[in-house]
Amino acid sequence: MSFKPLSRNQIAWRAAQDLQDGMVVNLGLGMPVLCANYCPEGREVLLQSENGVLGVGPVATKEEEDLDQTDAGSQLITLIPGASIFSSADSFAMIRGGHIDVTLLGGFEVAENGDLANWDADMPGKGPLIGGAMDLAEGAKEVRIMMQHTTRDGSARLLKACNYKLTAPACVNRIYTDLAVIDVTPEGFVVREILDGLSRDELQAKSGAALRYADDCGVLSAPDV
Amino acid sequence: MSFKPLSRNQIAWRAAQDLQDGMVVNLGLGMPVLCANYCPEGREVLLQSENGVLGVGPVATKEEEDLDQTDAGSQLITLIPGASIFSSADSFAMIRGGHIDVTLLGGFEVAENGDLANWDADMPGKGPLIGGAMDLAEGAKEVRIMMQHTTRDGSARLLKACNYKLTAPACVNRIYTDLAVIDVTPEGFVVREILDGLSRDELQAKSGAALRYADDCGVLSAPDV
Amino acid sequence: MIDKRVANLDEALAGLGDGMTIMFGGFGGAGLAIHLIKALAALPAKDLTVVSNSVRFLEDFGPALFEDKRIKHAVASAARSRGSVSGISEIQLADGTLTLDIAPQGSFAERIRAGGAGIPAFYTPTSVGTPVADGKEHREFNGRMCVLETALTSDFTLMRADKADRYGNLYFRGTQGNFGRDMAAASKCTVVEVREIVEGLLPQADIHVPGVFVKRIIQLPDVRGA
Amino acid sequence: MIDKRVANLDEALAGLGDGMTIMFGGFGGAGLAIHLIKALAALPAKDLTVVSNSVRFLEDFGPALFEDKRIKHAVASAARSRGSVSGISEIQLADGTLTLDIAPQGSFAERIRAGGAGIPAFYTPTSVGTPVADGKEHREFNGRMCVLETALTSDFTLMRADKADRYGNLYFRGTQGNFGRDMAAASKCTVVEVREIVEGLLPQADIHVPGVFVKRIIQLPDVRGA
Repeated sequence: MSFKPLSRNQIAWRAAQDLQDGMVVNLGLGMPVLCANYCPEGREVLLQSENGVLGVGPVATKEEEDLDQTDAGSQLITLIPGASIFSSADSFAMIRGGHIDVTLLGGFEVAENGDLANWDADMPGKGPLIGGAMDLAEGAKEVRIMMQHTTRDGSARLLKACNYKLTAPACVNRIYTDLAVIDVTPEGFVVREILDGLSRDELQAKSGAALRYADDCGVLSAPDV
Repeated sequence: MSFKPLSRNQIAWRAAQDLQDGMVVNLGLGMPVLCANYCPEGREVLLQSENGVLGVGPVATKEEEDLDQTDAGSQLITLIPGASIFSSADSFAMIRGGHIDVTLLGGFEVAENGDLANWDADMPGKGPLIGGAMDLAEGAKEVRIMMQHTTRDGSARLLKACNYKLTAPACVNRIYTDLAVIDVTPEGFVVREILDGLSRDELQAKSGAALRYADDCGVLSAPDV
Repeated sequence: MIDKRVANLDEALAGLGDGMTIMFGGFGGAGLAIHLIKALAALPAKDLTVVSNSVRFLEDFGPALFEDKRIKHAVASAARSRGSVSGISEIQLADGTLTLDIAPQGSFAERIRAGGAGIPAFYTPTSVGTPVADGKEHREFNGRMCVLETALTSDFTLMRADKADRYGNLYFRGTQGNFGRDMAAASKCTVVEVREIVEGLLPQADIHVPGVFVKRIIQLPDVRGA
Repeated sequence: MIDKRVANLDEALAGLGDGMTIMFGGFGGAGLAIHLIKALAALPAKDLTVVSNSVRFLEDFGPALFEDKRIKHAVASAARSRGSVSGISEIQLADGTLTLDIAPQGSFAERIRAGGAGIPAFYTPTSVGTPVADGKEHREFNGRMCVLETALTSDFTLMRADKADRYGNLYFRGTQGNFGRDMAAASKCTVVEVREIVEGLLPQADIHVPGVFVKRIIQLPDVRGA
């Protein structure tokens, strides 16, 4: 049987479907910020950016560009009506204080106990970059990770224990990959959705820790976005 | 020889003469707030109020009264041009962080080492009231006290050690009374100005700790205000 | 659609029950939620802990809270009633029915900010050398002795602002803000009475409290001076 | 008369010398004091400690600070240069000429706020269980393990705002504010380059940083995109 892994945009689309009306959400750099394009119609999702914005709107068009209005990824952004701006200290007070419903972050590795490694991949000659990841992973009510299921050379990213330096221990609730949607539970990884055409054995072979399957495990699919 | 103690307004006038151009000053309840009326012409003194105002202006006239614009003493106030408003936490960050040049506070007692007692006079049946006094006494660069030289029954308020509960230890720099201007120095109380017609013996008799005199000790006088 | 408007005072205080901790915004009357305090006093909730800069305002607008001994503990920087004779809260302080955590106002404000900011504790030099520091952990930093102060959080915060929108964004007039933003952030359920719930949404420059900190808003007139 | 305007960059940085600690506002280019960073790079000051959310911007606009090895220590949440090959700061980090206190961004921001607020240290759960917490004092509050973080202060803060008045009051556009207010408060000498020094004084509603935290202001054009 053949299968077609989700594209980055499709992973973002899938993750965005789980964002509910009224949620306050922080989107990390990379794939997570793409989710902003796929929030279901009719849901008011408030995007927080850790440099001090609640109510981030679409990336600015050429005409809208303002060098003094950026998100935490240095993109030039617009604001939605009702948006507010505040200091970095106040922004992290919001994050650390538990006022963010969901953070969607990129990940290098997730362990079956929910440990997350997403900030330091030991790149030779490159300095460290933590940014807001540790505060978000520790402070948000729910931490959801978006990543390719395996590394470029095929190694597993879902592991018994992380190899890279941790961002935060036991923090991850859900993982969206190009192959599956997986929850982190007290019993370890539980697959909620698996890609059409991908067998459970194949998915297990691409994972570094035991996978269980939800009783109502569904099919992972996304439109061509 | 006879002498005429300064009135409350005259003590305030005298204290106000020591406020320099550009100073950020917090005035406590009671006599200190009267100083606002006597800042010398041509000096820009910025008054801070701990409920969250920098740039307190005169007390509001009947026409200007706004129930939503008060100082820390619940007076209805105006703002000067250039005034800013902020939260209580930010206000005390300003105070605690050492950004207030001078605080003028009322006092019950001051000890010769600079200990201040101004918040709890053990009034029977009355609850405690600290307010912002401890933060101001601890945080301001200079703490200046305004008080009657003695209690109503003639007991000394300048003491070897305070009897009442302390507001902050070793914090007072200068004291303005109806009889004298006194600095608190490593050598104890040093009189800078003494009321015209009052002898050093008389002043000492009204004080509970040894008074020294500055070499250039002057005459305390104030206009009829 | 996000809509934090509630229709009446019953809805505004729904869920407020025995044993809860309640914060009250306000300083010098500005930012004080008079309607909500009166509505709270009319509820049966008891064994309450109150966090209010001054206890006096609760006594002024919700005397039944004290008369019925429904407040067991107060955190405040001022617990002195009006006038020279003892008020009811002072009588209860004296006879032990009401306990008090008396705090310097700056430590009070910072403990609330810490509560909303996920900071469980911090050190401050304020109160060192005074009886207020008795029993608190002491520690020296850079030659300056400090005490450890712990965060304050609440089940409900009751406060007043001038304007709100359906997101819960708040605009303060004058010095209404005082403890409001930090108490809103420190609470599980922040209820705000406002003079006006605006059509549409507040402009960014007017938002003093992001709506994320606010759960319920209710439009109620200013009854002071009336 | 209070007048914090200075005439030129020499006056703006007067007194900045060897061994000092300097904070830099800015995030994503907004609030970054490009003129002041360039002027700093042209000074001889050495043995500097820099406090900047990202080291990269200093390298972009003041490469001489690194080339001449005048920065000995950095506090940052990001110390990664542009591109995939090592930048000069990364080479110096690797060879030990530059030491680094790498901080989670929230702890970084809060340490600066604490510095300006007279809070010498605080506890936070962020970084517990990671190598960043190694060597830090741990303590549990309410069942949650935390680490002790200490305040950051500086001799100079260099930042940019949109408008200022002679009192030093500042107005930020968009997201220029970020670390600015707290760095201003945490510093002995805060110098702010602004697009416009207004006639008269800023209106209350436009003041994002009270002038009390600012020592010097200088009007300099926005050179980005030019």
